[in-house]
Amino acid sequence: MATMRMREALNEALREEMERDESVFLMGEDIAVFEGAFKVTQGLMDQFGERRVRDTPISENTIVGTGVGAAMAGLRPVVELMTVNFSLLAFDQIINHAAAIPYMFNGQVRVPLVIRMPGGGGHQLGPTHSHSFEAMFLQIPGILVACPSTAADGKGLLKTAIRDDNPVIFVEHETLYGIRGEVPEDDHVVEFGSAAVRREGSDVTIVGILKMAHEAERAAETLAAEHGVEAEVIDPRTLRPLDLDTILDSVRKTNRAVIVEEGWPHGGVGANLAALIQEQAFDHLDAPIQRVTGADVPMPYSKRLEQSAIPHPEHIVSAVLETTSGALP
Amino acid sequence: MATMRMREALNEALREEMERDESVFLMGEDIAVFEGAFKVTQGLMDQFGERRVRDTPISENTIVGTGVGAAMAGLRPVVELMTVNFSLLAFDQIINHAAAIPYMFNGQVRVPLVIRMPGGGGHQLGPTHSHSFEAMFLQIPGILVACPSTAADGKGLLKTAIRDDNPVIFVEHETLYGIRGEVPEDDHVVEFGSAAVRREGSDVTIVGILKMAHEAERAAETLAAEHGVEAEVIDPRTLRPLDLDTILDSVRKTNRAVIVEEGWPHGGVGANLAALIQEQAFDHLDAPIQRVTGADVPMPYSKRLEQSAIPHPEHIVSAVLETTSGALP
Amino acid sequence: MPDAETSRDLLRQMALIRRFEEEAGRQYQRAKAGGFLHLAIGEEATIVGTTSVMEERDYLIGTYRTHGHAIARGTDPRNVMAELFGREDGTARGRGGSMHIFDGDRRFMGGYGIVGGNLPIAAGLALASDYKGTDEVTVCMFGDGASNTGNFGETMNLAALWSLPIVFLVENNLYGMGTAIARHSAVTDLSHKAEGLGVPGERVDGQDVVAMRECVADHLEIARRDRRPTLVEAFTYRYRGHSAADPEVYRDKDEVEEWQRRDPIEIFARRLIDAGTIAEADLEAIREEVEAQVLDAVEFADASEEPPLDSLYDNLYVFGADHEGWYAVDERTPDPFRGEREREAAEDERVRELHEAGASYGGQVRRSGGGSGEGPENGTDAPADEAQADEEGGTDGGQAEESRQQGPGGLD
Amino acid sequence: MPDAETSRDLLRQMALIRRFEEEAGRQYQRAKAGGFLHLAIGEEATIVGTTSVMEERDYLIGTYRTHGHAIARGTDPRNVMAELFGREDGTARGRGGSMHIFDGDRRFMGGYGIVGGNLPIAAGLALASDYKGTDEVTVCMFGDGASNTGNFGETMNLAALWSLPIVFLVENNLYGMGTAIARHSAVTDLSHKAEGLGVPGERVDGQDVVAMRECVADHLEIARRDRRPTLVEAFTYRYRGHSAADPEVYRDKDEVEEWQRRDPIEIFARRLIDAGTIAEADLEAIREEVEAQVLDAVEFADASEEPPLDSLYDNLYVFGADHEGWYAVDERTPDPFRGEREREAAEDERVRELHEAGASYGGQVRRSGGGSGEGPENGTDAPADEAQADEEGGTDGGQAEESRQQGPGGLD
Ligand SMILES: Cc1ncc(C[n+]2csc(CCOP(=O)(O)OP(=O)(O)O)c2C)c(N)n1
Ligand SMILES: Cc1ncc(C[n+]2csc(CCOP(=O)(O)OP(=O)(O)O)c2C)c(N)n1
Ligand SMILES: [Mg+2]
Ligand SMILES: [Mg+2]
Repeated sequence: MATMRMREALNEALREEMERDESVFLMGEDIAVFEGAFKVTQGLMDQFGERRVRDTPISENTIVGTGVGAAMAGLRPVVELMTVNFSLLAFDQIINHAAAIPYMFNGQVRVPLVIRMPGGGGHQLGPTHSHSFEAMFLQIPGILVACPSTAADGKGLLKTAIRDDNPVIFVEHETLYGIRGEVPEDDHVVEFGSAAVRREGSDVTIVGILKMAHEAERAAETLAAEHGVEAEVIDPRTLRPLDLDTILDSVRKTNRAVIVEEGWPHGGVGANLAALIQEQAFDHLDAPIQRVTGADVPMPYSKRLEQSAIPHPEHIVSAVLETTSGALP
Repeated sequence: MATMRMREALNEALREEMERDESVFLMGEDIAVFEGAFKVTQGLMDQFGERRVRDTPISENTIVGTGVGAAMAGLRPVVELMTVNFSLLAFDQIINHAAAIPYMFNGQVRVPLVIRMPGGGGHQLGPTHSHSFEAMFLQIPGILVACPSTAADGKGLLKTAIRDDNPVIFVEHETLYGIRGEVPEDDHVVEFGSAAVRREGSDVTIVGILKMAHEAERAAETLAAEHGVEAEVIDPRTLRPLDLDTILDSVRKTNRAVIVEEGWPHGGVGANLAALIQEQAFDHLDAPIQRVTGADVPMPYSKRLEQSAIPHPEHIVSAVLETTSGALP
Repeated sequence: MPDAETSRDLLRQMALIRRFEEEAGRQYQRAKAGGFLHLAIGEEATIVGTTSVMEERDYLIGTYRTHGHAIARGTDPRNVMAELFGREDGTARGRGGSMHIFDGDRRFMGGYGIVGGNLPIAAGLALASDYKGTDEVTVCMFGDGASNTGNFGETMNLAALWSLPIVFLVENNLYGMGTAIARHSAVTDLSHKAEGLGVPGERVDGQDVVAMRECVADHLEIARRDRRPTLVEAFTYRYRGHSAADPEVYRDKDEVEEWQRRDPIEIFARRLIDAGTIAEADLEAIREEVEAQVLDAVEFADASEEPPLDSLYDNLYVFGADHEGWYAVDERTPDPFRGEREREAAEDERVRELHEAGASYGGQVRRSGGGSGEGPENGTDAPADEAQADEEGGTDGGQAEESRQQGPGGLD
Repeated sequence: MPDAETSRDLLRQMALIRRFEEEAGRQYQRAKAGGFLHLAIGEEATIVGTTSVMEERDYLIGTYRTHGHAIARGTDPRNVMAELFGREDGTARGRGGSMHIFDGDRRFMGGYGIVGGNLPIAAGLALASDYKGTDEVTVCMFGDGASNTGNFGETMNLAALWSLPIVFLVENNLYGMGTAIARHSAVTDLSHKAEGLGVPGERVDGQDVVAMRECVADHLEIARRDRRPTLVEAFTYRYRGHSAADPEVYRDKDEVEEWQRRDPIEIFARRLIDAGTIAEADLEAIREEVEAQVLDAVEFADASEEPPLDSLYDNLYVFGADHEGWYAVDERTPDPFRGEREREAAEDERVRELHEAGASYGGQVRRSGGGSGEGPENGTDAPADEAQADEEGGTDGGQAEESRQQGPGGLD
């Protein structure tokens, strides 16, 4: 085990996969000379040269589409979009092309493309630079969606994404690049579709993704220390495929669920999970599933307003207490 | 009351609003000389001239953005995107701009823009021309989302959309343009955020949008005739604002809900409604909320495959019987 | 001028594509083919002139108007027709339809329904050729209307910046759907449109197959040797409407007739006869040859099975050894893990019944050999429950009424 | 050459913008301003040259690097600084921040964080001017990097096709973030980039405020009189990093110094003194004037209140008389109809507490007058619960450590 930051873990995953497989290459705005807006690609141009680490113009739809074409011709491109907010410019290539092509051409061709993109708020970047679109990506048949919250998962999931023959949306969180964690040595891969149970507990199931996986753990500590509530905390790690079994098993034990995400409330990740959980574990639920989400606004710039629009452990604790009210001490 | 097709009702709404307000004008691909891919703008160039009915190049993001700018400068543009599938090219202007601008500039400026777009499957148009993205649009704070299923609502909601000072996504269904219905004379407007109860019933609540509102009604007839189940059928008409009260009142009466949409299952309109209903009417639910959705694939071309991927009354009946199994005859 | 054998072959290919598309139009009227049908009738010299100078290892990528492109690349017309019929033996097994023809073996990389969507993909194909150190070239064909899309500017710049081996070929047929070029493009000489973006261009007479060959051959050579992109603007015309649904209110009969006097097939045939390269009898032989080939394609397509319902999720995802096949979710039962497992689930009688019920709105299954003689009201036509649709003013009522004249709701 | 009064004013405006931005940089280091801070230091002649020849009724629209643009249009520097501080008196009441400055009254139409996003909006503004029959002109400013976006091609074509009264003004500072123009644009002479798209262009020395004025005035005149778009490429340079977070590994010190020898303010000041238009004493007076103005702006911003938490949903939607204010939904309680009703709901103690709890991660509320003397560790800095973040390796741990040097995670 080595301790490293998320940024370094992702960098290692890219480096190792590029060393392993000549067909893996990187494209994106400012990833080569500038080494990436968040420095995830640091040192890679030096090591692999400009053929394999390519700076692009600001042309999101075309960068993704170029990745689609290169993947169809047998390469394994890893495209970086500088942030998830700019991915909206590439939705056509992502949905109408990358996701549809293998199906619409009946499997004659594959699109082994990874699109990395940092997202989320917390840096006061305001209404054009702070959003979370996991809830849109998970809707799309034909792509996979990964969203790591720890350094180990960052590395393991990215390696799996690069090796997978399907197009993968790989969502990183801007405030998690600096987070440190233990990362297993050697060829550490994390299977898609396997949720991580971050904490065991019997009173309530809390599901959180990306930064909210951490906030959920903090909330669980408070709940245990101050309210005598033992929460089980689950990080799904991939939203498609989704390891619903692990979540359902937990809910069948705890009979209560709270889902935490940073995105908007209407039709979010939590809505999807709530719908699935009530469909499949209805008789096990003792209380309505609660969702804790970002506020229903474009993200404001002011630090206090922004922070008030993002979920914090207090909100999670409050939602948990609501699901347990009357039933627990 | 006059009987007319959806297409004509929409055309009348445009015509009347253009007559009423000089600042209303239309832009879109092939809407003027060609009179619209679905003929909704028939006759309007002849009546209002090319200044107010404008053919555009194939430039979705720029067409929407031009609408945003014109709206900021005080006009009321109605933009037609030829189909919802192409709106993916304009997601940046819709989400990062139209939806965000009033908020991010603190209300100094408004964006009274309507973006009309036909969607849905059923015409064998295959994987790039048949999708439904209501579930993405409803997520976005800052825009409103309307989706009429009858000629009367088509007219009434479109007039309201044009008069509203917020950006409105106006989703039409390609197979509903020919549907006939009674439309009240004179200035028929339909308020946003008021659901229509299409059929009253006490055993189960079926919520359906667009074409699925009709399929829900058909299913309700079968349920009554063949299964002795009286379904209440609700068409929300707008997804943002959402008239959740009407839906909740119904569920509190029927204790069962089935939601029907043509879009994909993961994170859909139904997921959002299921999450909201279980949150707010948990104690009234006697069975899990069922969702009936389109299949989780890019839409295939083959007519039988396509039809098997779209919900039909049989699927709704089956889902209803599942919610009522054991409880009703 | 190409030699006699080549010339005869060019003529035969153009005639085959023409006859194929005419027949496709007929089959569409008979409701054997559905969806949209975009015919390139009139544009055959542009297509064949281009493909005839390409190498097998080169990539071709096009639009939703590419039956002819696939055939010119060598795809069997049977499989193209079967795709239009939505059958098992179609180029995409009935998934793609007319707008999404694909033949990977012949490096025909599709058939794309989104205007301009194929441009960045072309850049990716060319990048891969370069990356691998091959001398393959990508030919990317698109319409005048597509030159207004954001992808056009972005991709031209990227291709020029990275010196990608692409020939961009604009099939300028003077209209984007119902909008004349002067109403959609500020600069109508498209050969100059990408110059400021780093891609120089040349205009060529797209009705002259020999001129096309020569021009495209030059540009292929630039791409193959210098590894840099150029643009060819083929000045051409489609004789039919944008799609089968097009009432063609936007152009004069006169204009169409004028262009028909420059029919690429007739012009070339005359030239070959005048030069003594072929005889009238050869013409007749070609006609018979392609007639037989096209009728055979129809028969083949009609005999091909409908895709089975349990193939609905096939190829949505590619699975490795580790994957269990559940990336997709389905909604018909509350098990989100079905997806590719659909086939197992289909063993469940209720699910199978529901699938059948849904599919029945698409008509009866066609059994092999049972195609001929059936009227259009069977097969791919209107909902099973037409009476009900009608009574209500019809979910599909209006469409059903109009579709035989106009295609789906009049949309392109 | 402009007359003495005009000249002095041009100089004063440039000096004000320069000094304002230097101070903004300082305040950012002190963590009074957050997010990204993109300074246009070095580009003042491009900005002021342009705005100084615009009419009040003309529209200006720009990018995320537009503090100076707003100030040059007449926006009070106090309100711009207050926006950077995220306060009530900011141009957007703390919603937009540095990247999204707006002043509708002065027809400064924003401030956009999406590269290229402002181009189609400019077309819409110009269309509205035409539609209404006015002679207003829209000036649309953007960077060299933005010329590679899909919007560039689409908007140029549309503007030319519809003969819209726009001056497109490329602030070519030779870099898009860390990527030199030769690495991002195939054609580096941007004045020609839109020619094939119907918009002719001209290059001008963006460091020479007089040349800028003359050039832009000519193009404004074309737009105002002929109602058609043209493009001006201002050749300029930013002396600072792309944003405060930029380590500037991608360019030589030499290059920066060479451009600094062409400092637009110094050049112009020298010219005016050499010509006897102003005296050294005037220079000193201007310096003092702008110094005072900028310090006053900081004081003003610092004294301005934080936006109240219950304003979170303000202006998300516009409401007419018929609307009840519930277009938005909130998630903190299971009532989806809260949204604008937030204010009522905030009466509920629990909701208020939760909002406060969340906001507290953004530091303490700043009371008016209490700004000065507080260290950067108060106010807008790290999470309230820093110890915890640290202990865990920190959700925000890494960022907090780096942000003072680099800004947010090193991003643009
Ligand atoms: C992005 C997008 N916008 C609109 C359409 C609808 N549409 C299909 S074909 C077409 C016209 C295209 O014209 P052109 O590029 O000249 O090609 P042609 O059909 O003439 O071959 C339009 C607008 C589409 N398919 N994709
Ligand atoms: C669509 C989009 N892609 C990427 C970014 C990230 N980004 C912000 S500024 C910038 C460089 C823009 O360069 P240029 O247009 O030359 O303007 P300058 O910053 O030099 O003024 C990039 C890539 C963005 N904001 N928007
Ligand atoms: Mg055309
Ligand atoms: Mg620049």
